[in-house]
Formats: sequence, structure tokens, C-alpha cells
Amino acid sequence: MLILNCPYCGRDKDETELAAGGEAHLTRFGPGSSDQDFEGYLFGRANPKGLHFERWRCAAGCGKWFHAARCTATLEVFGTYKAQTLEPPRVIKDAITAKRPGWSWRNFS
Amino acid sequence: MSTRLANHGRLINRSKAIKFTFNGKVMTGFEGDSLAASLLANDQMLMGRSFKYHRPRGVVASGGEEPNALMNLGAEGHFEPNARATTTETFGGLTATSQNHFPSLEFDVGAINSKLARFLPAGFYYKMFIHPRSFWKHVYEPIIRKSAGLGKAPKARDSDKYEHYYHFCEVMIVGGGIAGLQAAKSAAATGVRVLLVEQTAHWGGRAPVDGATIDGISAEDWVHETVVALSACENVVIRHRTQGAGVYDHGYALAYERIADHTPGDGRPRHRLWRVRCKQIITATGAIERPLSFAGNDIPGVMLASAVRDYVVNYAVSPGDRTVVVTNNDDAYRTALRLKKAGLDVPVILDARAEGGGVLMAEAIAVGIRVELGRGIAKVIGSKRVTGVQICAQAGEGAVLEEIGCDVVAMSGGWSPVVHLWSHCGGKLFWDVDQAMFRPDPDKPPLGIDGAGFVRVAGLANGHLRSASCMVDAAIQGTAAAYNATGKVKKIKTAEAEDAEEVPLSPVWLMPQGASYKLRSKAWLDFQNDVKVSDVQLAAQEGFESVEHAKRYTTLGMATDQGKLSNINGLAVLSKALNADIPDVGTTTFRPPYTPISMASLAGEARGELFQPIRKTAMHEWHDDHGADWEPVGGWRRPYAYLQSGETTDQAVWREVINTREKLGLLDASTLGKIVVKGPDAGKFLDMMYTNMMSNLKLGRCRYGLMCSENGFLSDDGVVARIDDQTWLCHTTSGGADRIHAHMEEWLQTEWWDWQVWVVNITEELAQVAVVGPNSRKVLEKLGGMQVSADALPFMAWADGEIGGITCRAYRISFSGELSYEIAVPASRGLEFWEMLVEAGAEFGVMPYGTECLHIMRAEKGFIMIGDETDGTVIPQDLGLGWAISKKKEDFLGKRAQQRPFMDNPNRWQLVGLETLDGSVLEDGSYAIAKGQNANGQTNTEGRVTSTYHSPTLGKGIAMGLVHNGPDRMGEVLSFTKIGAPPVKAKIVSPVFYDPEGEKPNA
Amino acid sequence: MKRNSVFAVAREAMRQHSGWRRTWANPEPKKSYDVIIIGAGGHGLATAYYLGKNFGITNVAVIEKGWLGGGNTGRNTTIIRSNYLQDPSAAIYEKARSLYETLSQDLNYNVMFSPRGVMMLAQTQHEIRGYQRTSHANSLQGVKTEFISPARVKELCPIMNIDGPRYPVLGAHWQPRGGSARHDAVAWGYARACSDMGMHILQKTEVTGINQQGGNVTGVDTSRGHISCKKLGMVVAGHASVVADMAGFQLPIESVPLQALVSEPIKPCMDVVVMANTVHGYMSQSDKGEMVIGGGTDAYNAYTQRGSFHHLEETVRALIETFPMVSRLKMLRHWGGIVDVTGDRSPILSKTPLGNTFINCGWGTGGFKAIPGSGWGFAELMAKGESPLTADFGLDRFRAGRFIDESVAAGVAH
Amino acid sequence: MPNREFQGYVNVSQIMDQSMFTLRANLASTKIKAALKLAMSVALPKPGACATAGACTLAWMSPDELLIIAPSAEAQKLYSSLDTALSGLHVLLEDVSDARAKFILTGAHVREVLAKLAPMDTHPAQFPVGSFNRTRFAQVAGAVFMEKDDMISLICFRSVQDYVFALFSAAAAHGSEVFQ
Repeated sequence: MLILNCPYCGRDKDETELAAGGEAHLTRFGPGSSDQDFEGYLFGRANPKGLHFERWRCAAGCGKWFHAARCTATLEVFGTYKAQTLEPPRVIKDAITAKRPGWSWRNFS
Repeated sequence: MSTRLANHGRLINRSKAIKFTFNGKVMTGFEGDSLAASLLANDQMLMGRSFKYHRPRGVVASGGEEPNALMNLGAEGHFEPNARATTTETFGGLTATSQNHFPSLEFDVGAINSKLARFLPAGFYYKMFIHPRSFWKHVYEPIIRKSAGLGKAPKARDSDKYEHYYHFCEVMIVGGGIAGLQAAKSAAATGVRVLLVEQTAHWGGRAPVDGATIDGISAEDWVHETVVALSACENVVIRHRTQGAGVYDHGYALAYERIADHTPGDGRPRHRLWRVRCKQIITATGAIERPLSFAGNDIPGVMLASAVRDYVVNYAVSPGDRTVVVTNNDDAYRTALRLKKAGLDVPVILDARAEGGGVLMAEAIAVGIRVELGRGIAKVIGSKRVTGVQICAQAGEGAVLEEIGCDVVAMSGGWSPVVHLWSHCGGKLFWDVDQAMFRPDPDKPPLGIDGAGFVRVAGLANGHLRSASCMVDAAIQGTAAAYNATGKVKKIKTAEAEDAEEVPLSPVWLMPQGASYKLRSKAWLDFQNDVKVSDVQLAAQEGFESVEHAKRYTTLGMATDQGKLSNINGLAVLSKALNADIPDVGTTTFRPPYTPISMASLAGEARGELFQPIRKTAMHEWHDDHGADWEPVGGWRRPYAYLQSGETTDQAVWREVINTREKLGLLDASTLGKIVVKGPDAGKFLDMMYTNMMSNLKLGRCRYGLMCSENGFLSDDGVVARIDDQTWLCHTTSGGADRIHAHMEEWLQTEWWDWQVWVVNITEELAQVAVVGPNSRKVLEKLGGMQVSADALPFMAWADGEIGGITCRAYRISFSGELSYEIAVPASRGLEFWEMLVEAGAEFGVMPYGTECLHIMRAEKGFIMIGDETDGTVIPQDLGLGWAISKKKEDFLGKRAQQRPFMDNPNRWQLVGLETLDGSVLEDGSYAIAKGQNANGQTNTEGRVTSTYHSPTLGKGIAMGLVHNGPDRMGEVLSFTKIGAPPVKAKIVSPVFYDPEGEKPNA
Repeated sequence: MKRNSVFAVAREAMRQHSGWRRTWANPEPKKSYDVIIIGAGGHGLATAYYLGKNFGITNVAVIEKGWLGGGNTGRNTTIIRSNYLQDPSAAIYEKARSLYETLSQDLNYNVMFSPRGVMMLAQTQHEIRGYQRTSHANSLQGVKTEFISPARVKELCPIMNIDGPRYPVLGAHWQPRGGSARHDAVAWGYARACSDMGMHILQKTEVTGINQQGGNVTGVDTSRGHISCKKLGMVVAGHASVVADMAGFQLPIESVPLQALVSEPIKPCMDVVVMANTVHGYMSQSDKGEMVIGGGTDAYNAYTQRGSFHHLEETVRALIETFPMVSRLKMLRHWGGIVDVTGDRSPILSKTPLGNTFINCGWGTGGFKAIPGSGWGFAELMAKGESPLTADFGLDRFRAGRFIDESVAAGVAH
Repeated sequence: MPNREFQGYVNVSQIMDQSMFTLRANLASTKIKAALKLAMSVALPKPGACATAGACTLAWMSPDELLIIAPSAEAQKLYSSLDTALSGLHVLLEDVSDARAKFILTGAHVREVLAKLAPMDTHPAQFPVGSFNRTRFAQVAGAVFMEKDDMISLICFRSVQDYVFALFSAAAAHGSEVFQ
């Protein structure tokens, strides 16, 4: 039963007020993209046992999409941040480094 | 015999006698009794039958760990099976019956299983009943099923109510014994919010029974003072009859409050499930005494030593007249001393330790109790009640040294901390060799949201058996929890406790240690599931070496007590059999809840009327009053048809179709989604959302649009209207509004966040009525207001105005193929507008119509329906909707997906109309049979029916379907499956059955 | 291996059961095997069994990190059915179901297959149409099912409330030869038979790396040393992505917790398995008498075998609506497993980018019922390089857009 | 629809004479702030709070959404002045008066009744008077205004108003008190 802090309304929201939205920081591939890129975009999901970046919506709340950095093995939450970004902000990366030195996830580290 | 003693009883109120019944017999108890205590007071030691062998079972414990004394309680809407007599409070009018026997508790034919026990060892069913094949289902299994199970299945509907409660605090403490109370005091001193829960109706746990002294006063008095003090603290909530049932991630915990189990029918909720969110949890859950494994330890009258003491002290109930105490530790001496003090006979204490015990032993000897050291029980004598014990040397093989008559055996194999809650969320344990117990490993706690431990354990549950260290530990944990939760520190004086010195126990996992097979096969580990020492040894012999394998193979610990008494003993036997150390064999995983909690409490208020919300339109009540046969549609209910008296549903639907086609029909279309999209980039945005172009839609006009998922599949459709330069209004399917609104927001927030677009879902703001049929214009003109003529409001146009004095927006669109308007009015005026139409339309033959009529009319026109023609695997190209896919746009959601080889493929099944050769109606979901079979021997197919109806307009069956290369095969006849009958021939035709030129809606 | 029978039990009863031998051996690993299967759950063990039985390949090791059958095989709600809509699904699940029919005899181990019948309730018009479609499909797939009336539903399952004001039962999709089996026994029975054929089941042996040369697999590193193999099968359910990662490829899979619960045992009151998809609940009664209830999956990735509690609340309230008597029962225990869910929610039985390496995963919430069919088809794929049972379940389907989507009929869960 | 009321240990009643508007706009924009100040003479509420201006309330729904509540009698005028003040700016103003239903809870134990149905901390220190929160009531979305210590108002969607009324009535029924 997760609690995540919504970075828009600032409230700690109960899991039952949130909607999970899968992996974060996906790059959309549209017409003109290769078959491989398009398959990766739709189906190639990171499924790590450990640090993961994912999308959530403050569904019974302010309605905003945000991202969370979370460990799938322990459910530890390293931080949440607004979704309008192409990569995790520095403060989130630092928070992860403090707990999981040497981490990497996709192209981020 | 067991009986009520003349004096004392700390929990009972002798001035309030209570009548209750057991197996139909009227008995008397006192207020404050547990049902088990009341039964014992009435000399009812035999309380049930075991699961597998149907052996007679008496109560063995005094709390939630009880495996035997399970009852059917109450009747009708208050009936409950498998209620523990030890945790059931006796109340006036209580009715209990014993379980798992036929025809009676005293005489149970199922007990034949006990005679056959040697043929029914652990796992016997895996090795037998293999032949003949059909016998498992038809012979063996039914017999096993009937013999298994415990209580009766409830029949009547639950007549109680239940609720949930969300509680937030910084520190939650589970267990209201002295450790829990001290931890609460220490945590509360810092001012943090504390919740303290206790599963029983009483505070203090074992300490008042065992007689410790705390801060110079009796434990009883200290508990009382502390409870009063805590109750007065504003930051503390204390709650009895409330069990900490489960610990979950991120500081979530369940507390199960049994409000009215002992006061049924008083109007209060029966149970309340607290969903607690806290920063830190302290489990001060105490410990459970372990039985000893000797032959005949399951015979009624063999009880835990602590339970015997509880019955005497708490309820003034003597389980028997002569009690033999058998132990491997000092604590059981307390039982002997208490019995003696109550004037009862203790013929002997058998202490398995060669050296015996400490001061408590000395005290026992001093009061004249015979103590035998290095001795144990070879075998208990008796069948439905203990009549005596055979004494042997613990170090030997069971040679009988002496036989002593008694009617109770009080046994103690040491104590196991209750670590369940610590383990629920991943806390690990270590084996304390000296105390022979698993204890929470403070270095491996359950991890919380910040990656640090969020559960602590205090007192006995943390392995502190003596009161003094228990209190010190509790104070440390309480202070630390408050600090970890909030950073606040405030130290208070820790209560100082004293109790008798004890010498260490000596682990005894089998009595006597060299017991023969014959004795081992009578030495019970799991009393309810009938698992004996020999069964666990057999499991090890057969290679079930993992503790999980052994548990599952023998069913040890899988009974309703979840192995609270049997787990450690079973594990020790397994370790011995495997020649391994106990910690290397490990423990099974403890799963929530701690003890069983009612299913009803999980559902809470969500039952009956409140089971799920029903979404209602402004006209809902009118429909209900006019014969609506309801159909659930995405949270809403829509009328399927309006039944008039004497009509079948089919007749009603057909009448509605004919009437709407010939005269005038009204449809409540309020459930269609309505989403406003506005902004400088709104056109660009909608061009991405829809497969067709929306940016070039002219002001005042409507366009039918399709939406696809990124996977290319058709997901929604609806009419889009251009409201002004920067504003569009998008209609979605019924029940699709929330999904599509969220879908739009998702893309705007997470992909195109720099686009200037606002979206608002106004579905609920409006009531919408489809006014359909050749007379539709007449009725609107009669009501008066805005112009609705063909010129003023042509097909696929919309306009704002007023009709019958009500502000509205009118769309000239048609999903029926008739002249048709959809009129949106403020929801608060929806009913008024609807009734106005009904009244004014009377002269034009108005009738309301439901969803099935809507479906038939659209099928007659060959219009697709999301969910019928589409199923999540269909792309617009399959449905002849290529015209709605813009060729001009570089991109839209789903475009790239539709370029994949399996989708951009002429061999896909495509939409056609279908007509049977005999005019009959094809079956829903019917498949077109193709020649041959595939590699797996399945008959090949070449199409399927997606919608099929009797068309009252055309007087024959019509259908739509997807057929391989369908549009190129017009006129071809295919064979369609019919369940239980030969295939049906149907011809491929155009899907537009009615008004193919499309003249009517343009009228 | 001693034959199991009532006579063997009787004989042993006379000598204190001293003659029973280990159910499976506990050997030291060899340096190399022809085939290594990673994962000794039902699917992995069944694969090994049919490699031996159908193809004579017995130089096989099944490597297991924990104890055999300890993953989803021992955690599921044991429903067996094959009334699937799509041809490839119906083929493999019906193969499995038909093998279950004779599995006890085949393995000489009673797996307690009980074809008591499975019904899937239709509670909306949409569901009726979906199930009717499935019935038609099944009639061409050789899967015996029928669509039954509400009255027949009530007759088969008297404790059901078919007139629920909210979602009355409008009928059901009924597979009379669906049912359940004892999950542990399936794993144990296969393990016993594999061991009997000389295969090695290596428990408490964790794979830590996958070795390759020239694009082909050569062996695995384990907590008990390096072991070589000619072919490798990965059958590790929830941990498929973790193992695939060791082999250097990514799977279209996400791992999520799935939960289940049981009530305390009561006397027999329900002889069929009921699934109600509109309200999201399914229930059956075990031979012990417990009501076995399946819950939902979490919507976020996790490797904790727990799951979020609110799913249980949703499931239980739905079941109380459908079976009012459930209200007065008590929940004895709830638990979770990690299921691996693919993009189309159908499994993957496929070659992989690494030569001689095969993957069997993605069973999501529906794996138990498939065990014998999955093992049969996957063994054939591993032995011959192709199998009609697995042909449509390749990894390549996601790129082509050729999905096997079972949710289309009526949002049917497994 | 009647002005329904339930009397329990907390009273639940429906309020019908209120109009509501949704405003989508970038609330961080100075132009938007200025326009709103002009139209309503009140500063924007902070996140998680509401602001009152006479008989009107502004509730912070999200960084780009406000809910404006006004007595029905003043609604038309307010709408016009908002519309005028915001004209030319990138905003979306919609009348949602009929899309929502409003209830009030009154009594000493309003926080307790709310806590039965909403997964939020209702403690006065965490949710003081003047707070506003969007959450859920059992199975539907809703919003909560902490008006006074003994009064909470609730907003839900119109279509589920019967459910929400029944839900709170059951929670407020005599006999189900948690702390008495």
C-alpha cells in the first residue's frame, strides 16, 4: 500500500487515490520510425528488480501526472517529480545516489 | 471434572449470570467469561473434533492460538462458523454448537478415520486413489470433502453492518500488555500521535495473571493506572477488542475491531476495519506457550500450562481436579502454585530438566508439591478425557516408571515470541539458542518508504521473557519509535518490574527423547490438522526437506490457527530428522491476518445499496417509473427497453424500433461523454487524437471521428463539433468520457506539455436527449424556440438556442438513420425538458426507446458500435472506415502501428453485412467455418459475426461481421456455426440494410 | 521408484512407513548437461518431463534458486480450464487440460485433478455476447463448453445469488471438464518422475550468469559453480526479465504482484469453480473446505510477494455480492506471487536472440492451468526447434503486431 | 430533487443553491492572477487551500485549475465579469453547476465521519479549518472543504449524488460512533 507525494498538490496520496501509468521517460516513436524502435516504444519495458522510474497520476486528487523513482524490490521511494521533463532532475538523482551508489537505469545514472 | 471455583476470577462479574446454550443444552456463565471458560465451568471439556481423524478435542489454550475449540455461533443472519471459544465473549442468549462430527460430538462416525490412522499418514492421498481414473472425482474426492471442512456453511444473508476507518498516527502499538502500555507511555511523552490496540477486551496481557510487581504495585494496579493515564492523553488513542491484524508496506496496518460480536443486534456495526497509516509500528504482541510432544498429548484435558493458569485466575474455572504439570522450564511452576493456592490437587510436576528449576521450583516443593526431575510423560491415558499419565525418563525410550491418575495435564515446552506482524512485511528472524526461540532480527527489519526499518518489537515478543527487561525494552522501543517518526525526544522514567528469578529452559522437542515409532505416531504437533511427529519425520524421509515442502506435505500449520502452537515444534522435529540446525531449516512465511478476520469487514460499507455507485442521469427516476429494464453501461445504468404491460422484452424493443422509424422516439443520451477542448493548439491536438482531420472542421459543423490507441486499435468514436475558433466539443461513447478525458490529459501533460490546450469534461453538466424519427422536427417546432428547419439547422450542423424556454445546444446528427436531433440542456433541467417532449410529442406518437432499439437501428444502417464491431483487435481499416483516416496527416495516435506488417495487410477480416438464406437470425459471436484444420487440429475459420439482430423494420435477421477479404466477396454464401445444430448458411451483403441512399436523416 | 498405490500404502502401514524413499533425488551437479532448465516450477519440471518422455532427452538439469514448486506453482488458486477464445490459446490450454485428465496415472502420483466444472458468469449483455462468441469458437476448437441459463447456474451453484439487484446473473460460459488440481502435487509429481528418469533437480542453486560463445549459449554460472549445457530453457515466471537480462536481451514483460486468499474451512457448499469478471472475483472450494479466492494484480511493477491490500477488499466485496454467505466467513490467510505480464497478456514460448536458448514466460495470472500443455509444447520447441502448440507465441509477434488478445471477448481474466 | 437531509450523530444535508465554475488557466501567470483579482477581488488560494471572497469561494484544484463557487443568484454576474476579465487570455471557463452536487456535514464529529470514507488525515493539525482537498469517498472522487471545526462541505459528481448521500448517511448513523 504505497504512499506517494504528489509534486503538484504537495500532498501524500494514498495508493488508492493514484493511478499507475507504467514506465516513465519513454520516447514516443511515430510514423517513419524503425520497426525495432516502434516495438521498443510500445512493448520494450524496463522491468528491473530494483530502481525503477515510473509514471503516476494523482487521480483522486489534482489530476496531474508525475514521476516516481522507486525500488521494485523493497518499495523504497527515492522521490517524485513533475512529469514535464525528459530526465530525472538532479535532486532525484542525488537522492538515489545517496542510497544506491553507482546506480543506472536505461540511459540515466 | 472442570468446574467453577467458589471465589475470585479477575475478569468475571459474579453478580451477572448469563444463560447460553451449547449443542442445545442451556448453560450458565458469568459476564466477563470467554465461551471456553463458560463451557469448562459447565464441565464441558469436549468441545470439538479434529479435522482429519475426527478425534475428540478439548480446549488447549486460552487465546487466539486455540486450535481445537471452534464453534458454530448464532443463527440465521448472525451465524458464524469456526468461532474460537477462547476469543468469544459469552453473552446472554449466545448459542453455540460444536463442529465437524456426525451425528454428535460425543459419537462421531468420522472417528473411524482415527482407527485407520496408520493407513492415512501424511500425504497419503498423493499415493492413493490414482486408479481407476474416474473414481477421484466421483468417489474418493466427495468422501474426502465431506469428511473435511469444519463449521457449517452459512446460509442466510448477513444481517449485520460493517465499516472502515482511516486512522493516521505517528506510532502504532500492537498489544496492550505491560510492554505495549509502557511503549505507548514512552512514545506518547513526546507528544506524537499514538494508537495502541489490544485484541482482547482487557488490558495488561499475562502480567496480572503471572503476578509481577511494577513500580512497587501489583501489575494489575499498574495496568489500571497506566490505562487511565493514557486515556487522558489527547495524543493517544487506545482501543481494546481491536487486533493488529496485518502490517503492510509504507506504514499501512490493519486493525480489526470487534465492536459488537458480544452484543449482537444492538445497532452498532459488528466489525470495523481500521486502515492505519503510521510512521512506526511497535509490535508488543507477547509470546505463545509451546506444547510438548508426547503420546496422547491431544486428549481432552491436556492443556497449555499458561491456559490452565488463565482459566483459574481470570475466570475462577478449574479445568480439572487433579493436574499433572509437565514442563521444561520454570514458568509452568506458576501454574502448579496457582492450582495449589486454589485448593486443587497437583499430584506431580514432571520437569524434563535433569537439574530442575530455580526459586519457583523451590516454592512448589515448599508448598508440598512432588517434583520429579528428568522425567516426562510416556503416554497420556484416556480417550475423550484424560484419566492419567504414564511417567518415564525424558532421556529414555518411554519405559513406564509409574502411572498417575489425573484429569488435566498442564504442559509447557517454553515460549515462542509472536513475531507474525514483524514478518508480514519482510522482517527477518534469528534463532536464540539459549532461549530456544526465533526472535526478530533488529538488523533486518521490514523496510519502509524511506528504506529504513519501520517496525520495532517490544517486550516478550522481542524475546524479553522477564518483566524487568521487558519494560526496559518497551521504553526503549517507544522512545525510539517516536524519535524515528518525528525526530522528537523525551525520556520518561521506565517502570521497574520484578518477578521471580528463572533458570533457563532446556529444549524438549520430543518426550521422551528416544520415543518409539508407536509413541511418535501418537504425539501430536498440529492438533486441528492431525499432524504428528511421525508425519513430519515421514516427510523428511521422503525428501520434503524444505520447511515449506514439509508444511505442505503434512499440512502442519495450515489449520485455522496457522500453526501458532505447532510451527516451532514441527520445525524442530524436521531439523532433527534432517540432522540440521533449526535456523538452517528456516521458518515458513507468516501471512496476514494474525488471526482470521471477517470477510464482511473487508467489504466494509460496500454491500447492498452501497456495493458500487450507480451513476444516474437526470432522467433516471422517470425511466424507472416507466418500465425501464436496466442495463449496466460503464458505471451508468441505461434502459435496455421500456416494458409495457404484457410485453416481452423482444416485443418492447421491436415496438420501439417501429415507432421510432415511423413516428417519434426519445433516447436519453446523457451518458455520452462530452469534452470541451480549447486553445491555440487545440486543432493540432485533436488532429493527433483522432484519425481524421478535426482542425479544418468548420464552425457550426459536426464530424464523426475515430480514436485509436498507439497500438493502432480503434478505441472510441463520436461526433465532434466546432464551437468557435479555438474550441471543439468532443462526444465520446457512453462510459468512455472519463477514459478519453484522462487519455487527452495524459498526452497533454506528458508528451505535448508545451501545447496550449485546455480540456474540461462537461459530461455531467448536461442532459442530452436524442429526438428521433420523422416527427422529430414537428415536436421541437411545437415546443418552440430556435429554428430547427432543414435550412436553419442542416444535417451535421449544430446551434445554440432555446427550446420550450430551456437553454440548449441542438445537434443535427443521427445514429439511427432517421431525421434526428440531439438536444443538450443543463442537467438540472433535463427531466423537465424530457417530460415536455413526452407531453408535446403525444400527438406525434412519441415513445421513449432504450439501448437495444438504438443498437438495432444503427445495425440496420450499418453503423459500427464500439465494443461490438471492435474488440480491441480491430483497426478502422477493417471496418470500411478508411474514409475517416486522414491521408494528409503526417501523424496521429495509432498511425505508426497501423503500418506494421500484420495490420497493413489485405488479408485481414473486414466488415460486411450478412443475411441468412432463410431469414433467421445468426447467433451472436458465430464463426464462419472454413475448409480444413490447423496444425493443432482446430477447424479453420474465415470470419465471425459482430452484431446480429432481428430487424423489425425489414422483418428478417440481419447481421454485421468481419470476413476474410469480405468486401470482395459480395454475394458469396458462408457457413456459420450454430450451437447444438448444423451450420447456418448466410450470404455476404452490404452492411447498410436500411435507406442505403441515406436520404432520411437529410430530410 | 516405488509404485504408489493403495496396496503400497497398506504394506507400508504394517511397517511404520519405513519403506518410503525420497520423492526426488538430491544430487550434486554434474559438469555438463544436454539441457538445462532454469526454474523448477510446474512449467520447468513439465518441460523436463516431456523432454524425457517424448524425446528421450534425459541428461537434463532443472535448476532452482529456492525450493521446487515454491513460486507461482505453489501460490495460485489452481483453476484449470481451456475455454479460451483465440485459437492458439485454446490449443495450448486444451492440450494442458486433456493431459491433466490422465496426469495422476501418467505420473503415478495423485495430483487430484477434479473436473468439477468451471463457469464464467455473464452479468452484462456485453458479457453474454462475449461468452457466446467464445462458445462458438470453442465448438470449432474441440473445447467442450456451453452457454448455460441462470437457472442452470443456480442449480450447479446453489450458494450463488443470481438475482443480485446490481448485476443479476444472465447466464454463464460453462466448461464441465474444467476444474482444479492440487498445485503442490503437480510440481512434486513431475519432479518425482523427472528424478526417476535420471534428471537432476538442483534446488537451492541460484543462476548468477549465462555464458555464451559465438551467439550460442554454453552454460550457466550458479551458486554451486559453472555448469555447461547444449541447450538452455528459461522458465522463471516473475523473474523472467532478470534472467533474460543475464542473457543480454529484453522481454516485453512487466512483473506485478497478484494476490489470493482463503477462508477458514467449512463443510462442502460449492462443487464448481466460479469466475465473475464484471465484479472481478473468482472462487472455488478446496477439498479441505477453504473457499479459495483470487484477487487482482497491482498496476505497478514490484517483486515483493505481497501486493496492495485494497485489491483484496475489492475482490471480497464483489464475492459477497455474488455469494452472500461469504460475508459470514473469515479470511484465514492472504498472500501474493509475482506474475509476468506481456503486452498482449498471452504467454511467450519462443526462441530467443541467444542461440540454443529458449524462453517460456509471460503466463501472467493464468499459468497453472497450462502446465502440462506448456511443458509439452516447450519441450517440443526445445527438442525440434518448432512446435505447433507454441508457433504463435513467439517473441516476434510484438514487432509484427500479431497479438493473441484474450481480453477481447468479455474482458476475461485468467 | 429535494433538499435532502439525514440526521445522525453527524447531520448530512444537500445544498442546492450554489453555482460552480471550472477555470482552466495557468495560475502562475501574472496576467491570470491580475484578471482574477480584478473580477473577484481576492488573491488566488494556495495549493491545498481555498480562498473566500464574500459569498464566493475559490478552491485550488490543481496548478492550472480553479473551482469557483458562488450563490446561484450571483452566478450569472460573476460569470460575465470573469469572462470579461479573462478575455484574450488562454483560459477555459465552464459552468459546471449541474455537474456537481454539494453536501454539508455538521456536528462535533464531522472529521470522524469523513475519516470513515476518505483516505486522508483529518486531524486538525493536518487539515485545519480553511483547507481544501481532493480525494475519494469510498469508490468515487470528491472534494472536501474544512469550513469550520464542526462543518465540512463535500462536492461530488452529480451522477453519484445518491450514492454519496447514502454513504455519508450510513457513516453518520447513530450507533456507529468511533470515539464516544
